[in-house]
Amino acid sequence: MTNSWTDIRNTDLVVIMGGNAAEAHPCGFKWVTEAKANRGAKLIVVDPRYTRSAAVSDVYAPIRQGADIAFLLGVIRYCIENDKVQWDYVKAFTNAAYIVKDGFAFEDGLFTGYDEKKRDYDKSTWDYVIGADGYAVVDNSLENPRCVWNLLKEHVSVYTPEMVERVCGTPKAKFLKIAEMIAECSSPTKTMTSMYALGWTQHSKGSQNIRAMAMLQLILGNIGVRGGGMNALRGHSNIQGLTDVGLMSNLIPGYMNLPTEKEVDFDAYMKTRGFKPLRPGQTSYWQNYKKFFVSFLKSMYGAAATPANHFAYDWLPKLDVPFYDVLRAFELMHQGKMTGYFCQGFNPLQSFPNRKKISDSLSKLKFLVVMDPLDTETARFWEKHGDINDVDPAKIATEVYQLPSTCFAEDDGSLTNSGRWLQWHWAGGTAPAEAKRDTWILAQLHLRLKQLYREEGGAFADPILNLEWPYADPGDPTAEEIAKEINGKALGVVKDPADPTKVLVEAGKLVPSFAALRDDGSTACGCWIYSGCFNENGNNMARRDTTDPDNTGAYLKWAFAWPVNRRILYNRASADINGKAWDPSRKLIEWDGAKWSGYDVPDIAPTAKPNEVGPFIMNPEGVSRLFVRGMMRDGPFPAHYEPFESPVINPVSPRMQSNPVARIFQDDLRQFAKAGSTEFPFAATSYRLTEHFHYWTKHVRVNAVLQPEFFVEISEELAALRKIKLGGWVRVWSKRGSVRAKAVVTKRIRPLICDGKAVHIVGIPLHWGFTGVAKEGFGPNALTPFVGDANIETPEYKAFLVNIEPIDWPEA
Amino acid sequence: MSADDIEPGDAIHRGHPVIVDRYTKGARINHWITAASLVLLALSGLALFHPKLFFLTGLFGGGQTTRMIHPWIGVVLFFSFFGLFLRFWKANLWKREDGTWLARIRDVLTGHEERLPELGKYNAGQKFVFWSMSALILVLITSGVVIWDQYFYEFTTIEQKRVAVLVHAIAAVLAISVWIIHVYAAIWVRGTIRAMTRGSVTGGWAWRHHRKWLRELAAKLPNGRSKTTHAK
Amino acid sequence: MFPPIPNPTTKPQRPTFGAQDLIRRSASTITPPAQRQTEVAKLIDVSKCIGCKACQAACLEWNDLTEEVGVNVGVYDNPHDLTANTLTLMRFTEWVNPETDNLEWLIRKDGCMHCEDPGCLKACPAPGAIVQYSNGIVDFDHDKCIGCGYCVKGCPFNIPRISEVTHKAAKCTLCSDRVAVGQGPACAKACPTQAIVFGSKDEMKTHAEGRIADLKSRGYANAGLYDPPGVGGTHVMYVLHHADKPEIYAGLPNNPRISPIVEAWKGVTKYAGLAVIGFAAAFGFVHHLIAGPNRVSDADENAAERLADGRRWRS
Amino acid sequence: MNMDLSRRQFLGTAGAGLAGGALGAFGFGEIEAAFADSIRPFKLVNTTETRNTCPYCSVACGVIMYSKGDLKKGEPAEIIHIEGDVDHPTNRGTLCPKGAALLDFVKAETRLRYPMVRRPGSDKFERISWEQALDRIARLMKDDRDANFIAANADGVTVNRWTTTGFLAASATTNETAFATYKVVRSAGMVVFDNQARV
Repeated sequence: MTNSWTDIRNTDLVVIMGGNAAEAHPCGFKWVTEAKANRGAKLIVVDPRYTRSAAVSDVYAPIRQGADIAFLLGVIRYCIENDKVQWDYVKAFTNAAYIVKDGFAFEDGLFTGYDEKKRDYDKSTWDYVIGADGYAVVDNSLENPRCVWNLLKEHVSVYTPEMVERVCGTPKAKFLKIAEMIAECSSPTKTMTSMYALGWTQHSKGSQNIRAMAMLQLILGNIGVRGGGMNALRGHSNIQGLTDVGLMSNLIPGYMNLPTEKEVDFDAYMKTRGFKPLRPGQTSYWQNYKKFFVSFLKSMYGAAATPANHFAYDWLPKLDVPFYDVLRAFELMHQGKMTGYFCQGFNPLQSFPNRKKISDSLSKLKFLVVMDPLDTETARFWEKHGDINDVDPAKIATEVYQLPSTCFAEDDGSLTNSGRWLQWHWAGGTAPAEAKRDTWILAQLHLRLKQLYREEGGAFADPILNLEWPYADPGDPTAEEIAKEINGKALGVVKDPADPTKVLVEAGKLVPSFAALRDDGSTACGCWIYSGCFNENGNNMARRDTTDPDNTGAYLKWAFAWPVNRRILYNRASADINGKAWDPSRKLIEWDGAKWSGYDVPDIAPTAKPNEVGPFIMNPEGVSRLFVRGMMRDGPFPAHYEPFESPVINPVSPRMQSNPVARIFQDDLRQFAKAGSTEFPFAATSYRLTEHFHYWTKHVRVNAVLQPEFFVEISEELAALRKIKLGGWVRVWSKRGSVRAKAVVTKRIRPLICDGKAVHIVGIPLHWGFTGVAKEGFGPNALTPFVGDANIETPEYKAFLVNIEPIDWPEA
Repeated sequence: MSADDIEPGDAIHRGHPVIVDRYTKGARINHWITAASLVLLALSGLALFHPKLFFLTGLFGGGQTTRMIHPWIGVVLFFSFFGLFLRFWKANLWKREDGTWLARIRDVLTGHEERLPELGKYNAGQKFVFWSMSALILVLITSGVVIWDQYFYEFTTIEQKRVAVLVHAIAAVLAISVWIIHVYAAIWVRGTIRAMTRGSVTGGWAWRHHRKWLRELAAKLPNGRSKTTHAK
Repeated sequence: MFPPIPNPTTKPQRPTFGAQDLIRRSASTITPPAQRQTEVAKLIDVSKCIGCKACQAACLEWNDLTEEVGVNVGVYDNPHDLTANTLTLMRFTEWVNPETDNLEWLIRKDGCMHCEDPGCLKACPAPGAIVQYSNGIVDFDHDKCIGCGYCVKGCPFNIPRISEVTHKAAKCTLCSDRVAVGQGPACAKACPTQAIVFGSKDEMKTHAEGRIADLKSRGYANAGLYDPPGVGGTHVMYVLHHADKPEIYAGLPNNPRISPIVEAWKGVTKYAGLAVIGFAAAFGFVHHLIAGPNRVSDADENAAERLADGRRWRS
Repeated sequence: MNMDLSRRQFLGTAGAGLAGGALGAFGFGEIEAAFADSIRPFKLVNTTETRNTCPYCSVACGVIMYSKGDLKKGEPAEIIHIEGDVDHPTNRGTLCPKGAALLDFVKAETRLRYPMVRRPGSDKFERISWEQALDRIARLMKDDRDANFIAANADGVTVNRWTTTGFLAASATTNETAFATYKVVRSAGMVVFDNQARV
């Protein structure tokens, strides 16, 4: 989230699309109901199903899953056509005026530079024209036909209301009604907030779904302001934190990247991170990358990381492929190329697409280690459970360890919520029997590994032997010790660069924030963006002061938000080019002639003059990007592509059905149903229900009572078509698998007319399995396709094809 | 002359006084079971009927057991009364003389039985008790089952239960009243109770109250002198 | 936002109300306290409800109730009805508004309405098994309950359920144990969107007015408060977008009242009944005084003997 | 938080309670006696409060856990109730159906209690000690790492990666656990490393 849950109270219009906040985040959704009750805010819900969010909406419009980009670009087109643009914002704070290289174009659903064999683009033309001064060329009059604004105008021109209706199945009248309501928010004194979640990410073009809305929000001037923003409603309690801390194949804590094979040494690595400003006087904050990177290496290898060995740069693994994400992991497993796998509080057998493939893959491992508070299906993937887990244990040679870990109630530490708040919590209960904290388990494994290498030697042991492990009890690190490590400390004296006589941080002290980090090895910091969470003032994540001047919803003294306790990202953009708030009633920070101040920590150097330094300090341009250059694999602008399994041929670009650069493994390609398949005629989507949390709460009696049994939802029309009875058993099958479920026949799902044909939707919630107290049931991942988003490999769970029929089955 | 009035076991024995068998052992046991369950039902029922009488639940070991046991006693009553019904229904069929008897009810109440017609085994009053009890018990068991939630909750709507509970209450009140009349009559008409204790009445009692019945029995006696000779 | 319900204290507290505050007690005549406590009420704003069932979960947890894991029968209502353990239940209705042709998903939290004139209490034969406090809370006392199910017949909203295990009646207590120590009901505290709020009845009515105004501004011309006068008003009230037809909300009774049959049963029948019985007994007594016993005379006995001997006929 | 006074008095937030000490003197029995009618005793009396965060979604609602026994005093603590923390700015004491049932999660019958091993081809889990389990896992890791570690690629570039054992990180563990995990995993050269962000 660019903003926070509590900030939503400040909005005038809430658009829930690609998510279902009321159902998935009820207590965050509270702030929508507050905005409605206190500000007369309106709620728009666009979803294939009439959801619980829709139940309290002012306007609901149906949309076919996987058609969001067409809808959003349709709205952008509407705003441009009707001059509903926050011009001052767009001109000052976006790259609308930047001139794009001549080679760049978009035809037949493809951008310039496509290589069909590689399924990848040569992105060299996707960039600005750079002038003699080394800066990007701009035309503030926006007259140059090659400026971003005019290219955008042309790019969206095809998405007329008629086209939107053809692609999305959204009735034209409904679309126009919504476009009109959204367009109203181009006024500087009206803001709209976007609340989305997996409904946008779990597509083969998930990142572009979100970009499309981000672009719309920029055009309306809604980024950086109170009650505005792009609000990704993260799923799990600390998935934000785990991503921030970089627990991904290609990440280093704080959104730095693991080196690739091309970055043969430290200098090569730093060179590709030039981050020179693209416009005069811009901040381009990533210029500090080296400070953060070196401080990270110091926190990993301590004294062993020296200038001489480039701070142990070579001890970091280098990547030969962009990602070793979960889909690749299971592809490798399936090919028998993996030996062992650890699942820490994670249930891949239920969570990943094409369950059969997951099960087969796990069966090919030598060993599997599951650390979890609960008895997961993954830990028992080898166990026969009727038709739900139809395997033969005797044929599975995998050695499985199931290690009991503590749950939240028995553990101290911090979680990072969707609004980037790091909140500390305390253990209050005794763990059951022999359950142990994850930190203890990991420490024990590390120490044993270290011991073995010390005794026996073996493959490149240095990083293991030299891993910084500064804990009072090496076998059981405390949360506080690690929190301090994450915050970072001064190893030597840190002086003020401006005035070398001035000592900023004494050696051995915790750094106040990442501003004090250095690239000479005099500081260590585990995760720079978290720096300041636990400094000499104490544990800021444990702060519980609820004062909130003028009820802005900032709560600056509650817990700690990264970066540097900032609650609304890009908040500089809440004020105009002269530093005055766009909307005085929604003042956030303002320029008082000498410095920035207000209700939030300014997202800009406190003394940076408003008309000189742009608000988007992480970008070399200093402005936001309507045109994203080469930074996304599938294009600088979003374009509508069909899901890899779709009931229709792409009405926008028939020659390019689906995302041209989405990664597909050969075996999986054979397992896709054809577009408009008659064998699999129905458009399915998977989702969560408010009564359950993922695969956890089927272990919780109360939740099992509230929603006891696996079901699928279909329209009355489809029920009639297939002679399916309310509450009767049905079989739903895709090209990859089959599930058995109860049928919920409802008015909340209606067939959509897309490109002239009726598209029936089958809704498949995902909370059941074969462990726990709820009724045993299948998960949709038996059906879902094994393809990921082109940029970050999120599986396409939201749009695939199935068939359905009534069956006889004894009552559970 | 028909002998409807004579029931199995009815017999007359010469002697001084004459003894007339009125109820067999079976009939008596049957009657007292019915009587006992009726009393228990009245007590437990009244306890749940009026707050002032809730204390009666104490007799049954508290409200819960009272609630639990009342319907079961009802079942006992129903079947045991059904036994009586099979025994007595014929003798309780309506006769011409019953009309006359009713017409002269004042003489009945003032005890001028010489002004009444000769009656069979039962008079109209007794027949009234018999038939009203039969009807009321039928009503009570039916409405009772409807409100026996422990086993029959799902078979009726709440509205039907409401009607049932009202009907049950009214029927019970009537049944209790009839029972009072029945008991009082037995006390008022001396010599009656022994019919249900010893099973027999004196000839005089039968002569006074059920002369026709007595004659029918006598008629069945073998002709000629009886063995015993009477003083002159 | 509406002031939320405070966190519970763990310090012992004297309850703010108790036996001394009863205004009604089943099958008993009591003298209500001179001064009535502030009337409390729970307001359920159906237009704010997202049907998340947090209230159901909070209710089960706070009251330490264990419900059976059921099955899916094709709808979202789970369990499928109130039970002795499920004291509150979300009821879902898919209703197409004939005026707008838009689907409306009506979600109503069902449970005890805490009537000002409680039918359950009126019907209850067990003294003190059902009580009403002067703050309006209608509560069941399990120790005194005899499980007869009369409350079920007395209730105009079909709320009480008899446990098949304990044979005691169960229904929402409005969390009397929480309210007694300055808390609000568990469901109200949990409700994410504050579709459930709790406070004094006046406070709730004022809050409802604001909500109704908001709904009218959004085109719900018939939005209104459900506080049925037929039962003297309730201490659980609804804000409905279509207050003119409560029945579309999973059969919420339009103008509910205690059934006349129950009134008759618990009213006239009770007294008339005893009267009739008394009369029967009195009649016998009086008659015996006047008429005296009806005795068999010697003449009768002789007549019988003669008849038995059969001599008379042959002379 | 900003609650008007009349309501505060009405709902008797703080204050309404007696001084615990004074009352402790009488013992709690009297209070219970005061409930002698239908109202059941308030079950949280004399329990220990601990602030925590709901482990489910990313709204991160504040919760209060009430336990018999105080962990901080080194006593075994049994959690008997969990409800929303009204002081928390986001949830203001409210909870969703999952959060409201957290107690049943903490006490789930299917919580794991002991380390278990499932041997190749077996159809059941067997109990095993932590020592045995950890020793064995460390051994399996080392054997695989030594066998398949890639120190340099074809072009002789140092790559130091280990691709044959992977780690799937949690989504609800603390940031501190996350960083400890990161250190242990990366120091071993593991690259097949991911979390639940996508699903």
